[in-house]
Amino acid sequence: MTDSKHLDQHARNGMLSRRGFMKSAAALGIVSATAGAFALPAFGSTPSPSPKRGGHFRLGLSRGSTTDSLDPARFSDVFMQSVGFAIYNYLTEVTPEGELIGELAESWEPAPDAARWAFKLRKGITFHNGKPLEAADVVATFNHHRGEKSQSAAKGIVDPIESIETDGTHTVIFNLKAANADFPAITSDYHMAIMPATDGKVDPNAGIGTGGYILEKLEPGVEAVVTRNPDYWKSGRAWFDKVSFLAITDAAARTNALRTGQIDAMDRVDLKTVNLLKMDPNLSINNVDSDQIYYFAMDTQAKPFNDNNVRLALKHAIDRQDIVDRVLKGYGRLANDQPIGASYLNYADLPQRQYDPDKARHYLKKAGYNSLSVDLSTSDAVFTGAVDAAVIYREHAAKAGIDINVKREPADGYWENVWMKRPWSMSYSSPRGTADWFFSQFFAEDANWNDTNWQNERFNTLLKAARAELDAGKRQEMYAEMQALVHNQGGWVAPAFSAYVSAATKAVGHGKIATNRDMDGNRIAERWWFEG
Amino acid sequence: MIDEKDETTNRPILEIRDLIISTEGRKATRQLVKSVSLSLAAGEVLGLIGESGAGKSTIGLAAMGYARDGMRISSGEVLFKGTDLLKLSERKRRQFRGKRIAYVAQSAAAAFNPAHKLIDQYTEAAVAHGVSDAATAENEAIELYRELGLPEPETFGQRYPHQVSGGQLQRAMVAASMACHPDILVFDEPTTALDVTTQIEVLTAIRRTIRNHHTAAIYITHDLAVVAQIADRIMVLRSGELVEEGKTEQLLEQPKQEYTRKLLSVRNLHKDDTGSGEVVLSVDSVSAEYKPGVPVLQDISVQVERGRTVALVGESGSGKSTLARVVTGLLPPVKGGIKLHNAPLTPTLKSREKDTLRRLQMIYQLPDTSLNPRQRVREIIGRPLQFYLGLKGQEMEQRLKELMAMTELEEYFLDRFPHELSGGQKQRVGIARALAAEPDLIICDEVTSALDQLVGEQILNLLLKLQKEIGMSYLFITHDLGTVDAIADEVVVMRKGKVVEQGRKTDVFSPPHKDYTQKLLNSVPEMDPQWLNKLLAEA
Amino acid sequence: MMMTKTHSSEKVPLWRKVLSGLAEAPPTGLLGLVVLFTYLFVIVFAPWLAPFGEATIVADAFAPWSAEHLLGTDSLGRDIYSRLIYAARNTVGITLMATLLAFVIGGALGMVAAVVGGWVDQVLSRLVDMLMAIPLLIFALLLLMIFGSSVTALILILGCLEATRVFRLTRAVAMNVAVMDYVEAARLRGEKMLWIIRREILPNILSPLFAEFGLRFCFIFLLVSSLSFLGLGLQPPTADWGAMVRENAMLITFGRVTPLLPAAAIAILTIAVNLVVDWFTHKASGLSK
Amino acid sequence: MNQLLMTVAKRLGLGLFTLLIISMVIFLAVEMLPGDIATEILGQMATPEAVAAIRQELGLDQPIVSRYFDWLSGLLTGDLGQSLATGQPVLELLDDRLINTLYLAGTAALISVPLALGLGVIAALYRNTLVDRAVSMFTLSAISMPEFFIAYVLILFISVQLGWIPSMSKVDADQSLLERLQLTILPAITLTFVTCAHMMRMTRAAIINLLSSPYIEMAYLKGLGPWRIIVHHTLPNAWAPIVNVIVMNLAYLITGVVVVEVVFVYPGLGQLMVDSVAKRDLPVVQAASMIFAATYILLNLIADVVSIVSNPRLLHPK
Repeated sequence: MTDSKHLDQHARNGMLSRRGFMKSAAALGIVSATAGAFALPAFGSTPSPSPKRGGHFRLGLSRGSTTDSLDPARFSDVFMQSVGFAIYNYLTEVTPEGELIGELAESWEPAPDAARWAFKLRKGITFHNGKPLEAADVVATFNHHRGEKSQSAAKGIVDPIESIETDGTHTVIFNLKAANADFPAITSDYHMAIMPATDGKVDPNAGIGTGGYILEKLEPGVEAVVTRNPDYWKSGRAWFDKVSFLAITDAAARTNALRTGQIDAMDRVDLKTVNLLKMDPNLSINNVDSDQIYYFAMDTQAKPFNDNNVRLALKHAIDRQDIVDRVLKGYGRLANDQPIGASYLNYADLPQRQYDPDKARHYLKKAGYNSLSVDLSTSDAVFTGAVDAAVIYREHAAKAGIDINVKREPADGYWENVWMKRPWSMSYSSPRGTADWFFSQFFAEDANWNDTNWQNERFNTLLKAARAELDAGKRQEMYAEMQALVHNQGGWVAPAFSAYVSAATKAVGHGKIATNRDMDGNRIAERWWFEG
Repeated sequence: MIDEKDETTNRPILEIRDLIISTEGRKATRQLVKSVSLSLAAGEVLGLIGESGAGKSTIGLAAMGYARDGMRISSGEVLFKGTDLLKLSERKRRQFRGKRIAYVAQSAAAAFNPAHKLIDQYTEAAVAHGVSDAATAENEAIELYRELGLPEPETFGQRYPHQVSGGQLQRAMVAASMACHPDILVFDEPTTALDVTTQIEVLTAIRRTIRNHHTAAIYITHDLAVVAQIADRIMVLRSGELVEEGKTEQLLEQPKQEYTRKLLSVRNLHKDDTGSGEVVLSVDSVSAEYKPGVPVLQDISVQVERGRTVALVGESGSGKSTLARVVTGLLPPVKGGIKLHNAPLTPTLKSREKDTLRRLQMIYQLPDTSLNPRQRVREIIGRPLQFYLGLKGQEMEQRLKELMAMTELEEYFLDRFPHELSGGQKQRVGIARALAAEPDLIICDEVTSALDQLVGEQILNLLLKLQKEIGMSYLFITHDLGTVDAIADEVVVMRKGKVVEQGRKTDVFSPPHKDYTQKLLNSVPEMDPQWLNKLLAEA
Repeated sequence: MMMTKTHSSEKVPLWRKVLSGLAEAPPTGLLGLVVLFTYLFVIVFAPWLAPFGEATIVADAFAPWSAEHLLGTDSLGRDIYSRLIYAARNTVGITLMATLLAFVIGGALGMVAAVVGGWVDQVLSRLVDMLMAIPLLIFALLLLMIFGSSVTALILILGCLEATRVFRLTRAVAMNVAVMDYVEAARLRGEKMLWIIRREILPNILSPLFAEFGLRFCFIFLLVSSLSFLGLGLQPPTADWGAMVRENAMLITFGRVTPLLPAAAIAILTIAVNLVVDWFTHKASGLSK
Repeated sequence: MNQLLMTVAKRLGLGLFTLLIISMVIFLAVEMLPGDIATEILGQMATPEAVAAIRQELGLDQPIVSRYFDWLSGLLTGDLGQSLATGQPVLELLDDRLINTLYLAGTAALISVPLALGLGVIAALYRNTLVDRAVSMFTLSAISMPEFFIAYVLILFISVQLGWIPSMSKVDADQSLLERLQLTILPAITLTFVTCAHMMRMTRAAIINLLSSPYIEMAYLKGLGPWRIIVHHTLPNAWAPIVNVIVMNLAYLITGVVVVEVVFVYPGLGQLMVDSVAKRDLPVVQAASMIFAATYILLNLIADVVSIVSNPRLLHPK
C-alpha cells in the first residue's frame, strides 16, 4: 500500500538490517518532505497478531511523584510522559521503526527554505471537551513553552522558533531563527502536547487533549486513571477500555505486583534479578535496545581535561564491555564516546574505541603525565548503578596508571550543583529525535547543556550548515564528520547505551516496541492491547 | 471443707516447726532464719521482737507460707490447724492467705494500691475467696470503719489511699485484713512509720479489733514498749535465732538474756549541761514559705551556743526540717536573718563563701541516700578535706585515719563502698564527712530514726563524745522525745511552722507543760504493759 | 583465700574482678559477650580477615558459593564474604559513633537540666520537645540533604537528633538522683555543677543509660538503614549491612538467602548487645538492693 | 479535674508555640536545601530563563522573611496555600493521604498495642523463665530487622507464595472498610514487628518495676492469683510509662513510615512529605510537618492526660 508499510513488512521478515531499514526510512522521509507534502498512511506498523478491544490495563511505573503535574511543560519522567501520550496528541509521531510521521499534522513542508515550516492539521478532530482542533490551539500550545516568561522544561527546544502564525484554521506556520531541516522532529517531543486554547491561552492543568483516552483522575504519586475516548479519531489504536497508571517507586514492589497479578506491565525491571524473573512462565521481559546514553562529561576548558591527549587517555582507559556486563547486566550495548546511536537517521558507524591501557598511557605521556589523579563526581541520582560504573571505571583506569578518585555527591541537587559545575561528572541523556537536536543541546557553542564546555569551530560551522542543508547525502557526510569530531576531540567518555527493560504478563499484546523512549515511546497505552 | 474453729481451741491454731529460711541464689546461700519454732493458740497475741536482720518479718510472712523474692523456705513446717502450708501447691496455699491468715503491713501508704479505692481493696479478698459478695463485704467494711473510729464510715471507703491521713490509712488496713474474718492476723511493724500521737490511735484500734473478734495475732515490731501493750507472749529474736521467749510481764520484769536486757535498757544516756555562752548560730525571727502566701515557718528564733545541743522537736509537717533548709541556705527566708558567730549569713547558698559553708555541716536521716553508692568511703570523707582544707597525699591519709578513729570506724573501711557497710557504719561515715570540714555547727536531721534502737544509741553516744572532746555544737532535729531527752540541752517544740514551747530541756520536760508538749510526752510508749490502758483511761 | 584486713589487700586487681564477674554471669550474658567480642575482633582485623577488598570486583556477578568465594559474589562481582566483614566495620562503626555522640550530648545536657533546674531546664526541655515533634526520619532526611550524606554528617546528624531521646531519659533518671541527700550534701559543700554531675550524678545513672544504649543502638542502626533505603545513608560502594540487605532485597522476594546474611548479622548483634545490657543492668540493680 | 484542664490548656498553648517555631525551622531548612522547586522540577532540563520565570511566578524571588509571613498569615486564616508543583490546594492534597496514614497507623496500633501489652504482661508474669526469654528474643530480633526486610519477607510468603493478600496496598476512598482492611493488613503487620518490641519491653519493665512494691506483696498476701495481681494491681499503676512509650510508637506510626509506604505502595503522608522535600514544595512540606508535629504534641498531651486520669493522686488531689 505505501512505502513505509512495505518497509515495515520487510523489517519483520528480516530482509533488512535494522540500520538498513533506518536509512531507507530516512530517505523516504526526506523525499516526501522535499516533495512538498507528507502523505500519511495508517499509523506506523499494524499490530501483528490479534489486537482485542477492551480490558482494564494496569501499568506500574517507577518514577511517579506526588509533585507530578498535568502541565506538559513540567513532564519529567516516564510516569507523566506515559499519561501524556495517552490523553494528548502531538503534531508528529515517531513510529516504532524510528520514522517520523504526522499525528495531528496531516503534512508539513519547508517553505521556502528550512527556516519556515508550514504544518497542515487534520480536520475533524475534537478535543475531549468537544472543541474542534484548530491552528490557534497549536499556536497557544507552543506559546505555552515559549517566551520570556516560559516556565517550561522545553523552553530550550522551542527557542529556535522566531514566531508562529496561522494560515486559515488548519495551517500553522513556524518561522525559525535559522534554517533547520529537522524541525518537524522537535514537534514530537513529549512536552509539545497539543491542548485546546481559549482566548489564545491553554489551560495546562486541565488535562484535556485529543488523545485516545480521557483523563478520569490524577492522584499525583499514586495513580492516574484514563478511560477510552469513544470518539477517538485514530482507528486501530487505544485498545483498552481503561488504563491505570500506578506509581510504584520501589522495584521490588513493582516486581511483586506484576508477579501477583496486580498489574499487567511494569517499567524498569531490576537488572540484578531479571534472570530470576524470566523464569516466571506468565511473564515476558521486553529488552528494548535504546539510545539512552550514559557518559562521563569532562570540562574541556578545565585542567587537565583541556588537553585532548588526556581526554583520549581517559577514553582508552575504560572497558566498555565490562560496564555493560556488570552495571547493565548485559542490557545495553557499547557506546562510542559520542551521543548519536544507531537509531538516529544520521548515525555514523565509527570504529569502536577499545579498552587499551597502553594506548591510554601513550596519550598520557603525550600530555606530559606519567600518572594522573583526577576526581570524578557521581551519584546514583544519575542512573541506577552510576556509582558502581564509576567504581568499575576506576579499576580499569588504574591499569593505565590513572587514579580516578570517585567522589560520591548527594543525590539531591545533583543536577543543580554537580553536573556542569564539577570538572568531571557523570550524566545520562535520553535520545533526541535527531542528531541536530542532540548536538544543538549538548555540543554547540551556545548549547544550554554544553556539559563539556566544548568549543569546536569546525563542529559549530558544520552544525549550522547541516541544518540548512536539504540534501540527504551531504547532510549524512556532515553529521558523520561531527560525530567523528565529538568522538575524537569531545569531552564525553561514553561507555554504554542502556536498554529499556520492561516486563508484562503474557496476556498483554503489542507490536514492535519503539526504541525512542521507554515504554514503547511512552505510547504503551495507545499501542498495546490484551490478547484475545 | 468443714470449719474447724471450735474444735481447735486447745490445740495451737498455728505451729511453726524448725523453720529455716535462706537466701536464694547461685552463690553460697545464707540462712536468714535458723531453725525457729513457735506456736500460736487461738485468740493469742504473740509479739516478735528484734532489730533489723533478726528475721522477724521473714517469720511473719512464712506463717502465711510466703517468702519474699530472693528468699527460700528451705525446711521446716508451717502447720495451720494441722495443715502444712509448705506442702501445699501454690494455688492451694493461696486459699489460706488473706482468708484464714491476713496481713497488716508496715506502711499502709505503700501497701494500699494507689490506683484503687479503699473499699475496693477491702472487698477484694472477700470476693476473691468467695467469703461474701461485694455488697455484703461493703456493709461489713462500713461497720468496721465505724468500729475503728474512722471518720464518715459510710463514705470513707470511697476515698483513694492518698486522700487519707497516715493513721487512718493504717486503721483502714487493719479493717481490710478482717474482710474474710481470718483466724490469724500478722502485723508487721504496723505503727513504726507513724508519729507518736498517731501511733496511739492505731495501736488502740488494733487492740480493739483483736479483742472484739477474738483473732489470734502475730505482732512484729522492734519496739518493746509497743509490743508490751498488745502481746500476751513475746519472742525475742536476733539474727534469725530465738533469744528468749516468755509471757509479756515476765519477760519485761525478769529478762533472762543479756540481749533482752540491753533492748530494755535503751535511752539511759546521760547528758551534762555544757553551756558556754558563746553563740554559734542565731536564727532571728525567721519566716519561710515554699509557695508565696503559704508560710511553713513563722517567726522562729533559735540560738545555739558553742558545745551545746538544741533539739527541734515536732511531728511530721511541723516545719523542723524546713528550718534546717533555711539555715543551710537551700530555702532563703522571706523574713528574718541568720547569723553565724554574729556574722550575718547571706540568704542563698550560692552567695555564701566556701568558708561559711565549711562551718555549717549536716548529717542526714537516711544513711542510704546521704552517701553516694558509687563512691568509696575514702572519697566521701576525703572530698571535704581536699575541697575545704586542700589536703592531699600523706596529710590527707593521716587526717582520714584520724577521722575514722574519731568516728570509731576501722581504717580498712576507707576502701569500701557504702553498700558494704551496715546502717550504723554508714551513719558514722556521714558524721566523719561532716567532721572532716571542721565545722562550727552540725545540723543533725533525724539521724537515728532510720536505725535500730541499739545502733541509734551508739550514734548518739558518738555525737555526745564528740561534743565533749571537741566542743561541737548541734542543731538536732527529731520527732523522738526519747532522743531529745538523751541528747539535748535546749528544746524547741514546733507545730505547724510555729514554736510551741522553747527553753532548757529540764524546764520544758518538767511540768507544767503546754498542752501540745504534754500530748507529745504522753504519747511516748512506756515499757509498762498497762501504759496504754492507763492512757486511755485518762482520756 | 586468706586475707588480712589491711587497706592494700582490699584492692582486688581488675582482671580478677572481671574474671569473677564472668564466672557469675548468666549463660545468656556470656553468650552475648562472646558474640560482641567476635564482632569486635572482626571489626578490628577486617583487612586481615577479608580475603578481598571492600569494593574490589573480583569475579563474575553472582558467582556461587565456593572455596574461593565463601559466600559467592554480588551483582557486581564483589566478594560477599569480604563485604560482610567490611560492613561490620562501617555499620557498627557509624552506629556506635552516632550512639555515643547521642549519649554524650543528650547525657550531658540531660544532667545539666536535672542538676541546674530552673530556666535552664525549661529552655532545654522545651527545645528538646520541639525537636522531637519533628519526625525523626524526615528531619534527618532534610539535614542530610542540606549537609550531604558523608559519614561524618551521618554520624553528627543522627547523633544530634537521637540526643533528644537520650536527653529525656537522662534528665528523668538524673532528676531522681539529684534529689538524693548526697547530692544536696555536695551542694551544701559548695561544689561546682560540673563536679556534681561528674562525681555524684553520672556514676549513679550509668546503669539505666546503659540499658537505653542497647535499644538506642538498634534504633540508630535502623534509622541508618531506612535512610539508605531512601538513598541518603551510606553511599555505595561502601559496604554496610543495611545497604547490603537493601541492595539484594529483591532477591528475598524470589526466596534467595543472600540478603539473609547481613540481616542475620544485624539481628545477632542486636540480640547480643541487649543480652549484655540486660545482664549488666540486672547486675547493677542487684547491687543497689 | 481542674488540674486536668489546666494541664491541657497549658500544653495546648505550649504546643501552638512549638508549632510556630517548628514551622520556622522547617521553612529555614527547606530554604537551606540546594536548589528550589524550579530547579527540581526542571531537573537536567533546567535553563536559567525557565528557572527565573518559575521563581517569579511562584514568588520565590521575594525575600524569605516576607514569604514566611505570607505563609503564616495564610495559615492563620486557615489557608494552607497551594502546592508549588501542581498548583493544587494543599488541603486537597493532604486529606486523603492523612486519612490513609491514620487508617494504617490505627490498624497497626490495634494489632501491636494489645500484642505488646499482652506479651509484656506474659513476660513479666513468667519473668526470667524460658517464656520471658523467648518473647524477649523474638521481639528483639524483630526490631533489629530493617522494616523493608520484614516487609519483603512477608510479601514473599503471604503474597507471592500463598497469594492471600495483594502485595500492593493501594487503598483509595472508594473502597469499603473491609477491602481497605485487607489491603492494610500487611503493612500493619510489618509496623507491628517494628514497634512491638519497644512497647513490650517497657510494659514488662514497668510491671516488674512495680512487682517489688509493698502493695503487690500485699496483694499476694491477700491470696490473689498472679493474673489478677498483674492486671488489676500492677497495670493500673504502670500506665504512665507504658502510655508514654505507646504514644511515642503511635507518633512513629503516623510520622515515620515512609519506607513501609514505599514498599507497599501505600499512599500515605510520608511519601508525600519525602517527595515534596525532594521537590522543595514548601507549602506541602510545611503543612505535612505541621500535621506531624501537631500529632506528636496531641499524642503527648493524651499521654499526659492518661497519666493524670490513671493516677488518682493527680486526678483527685487531697
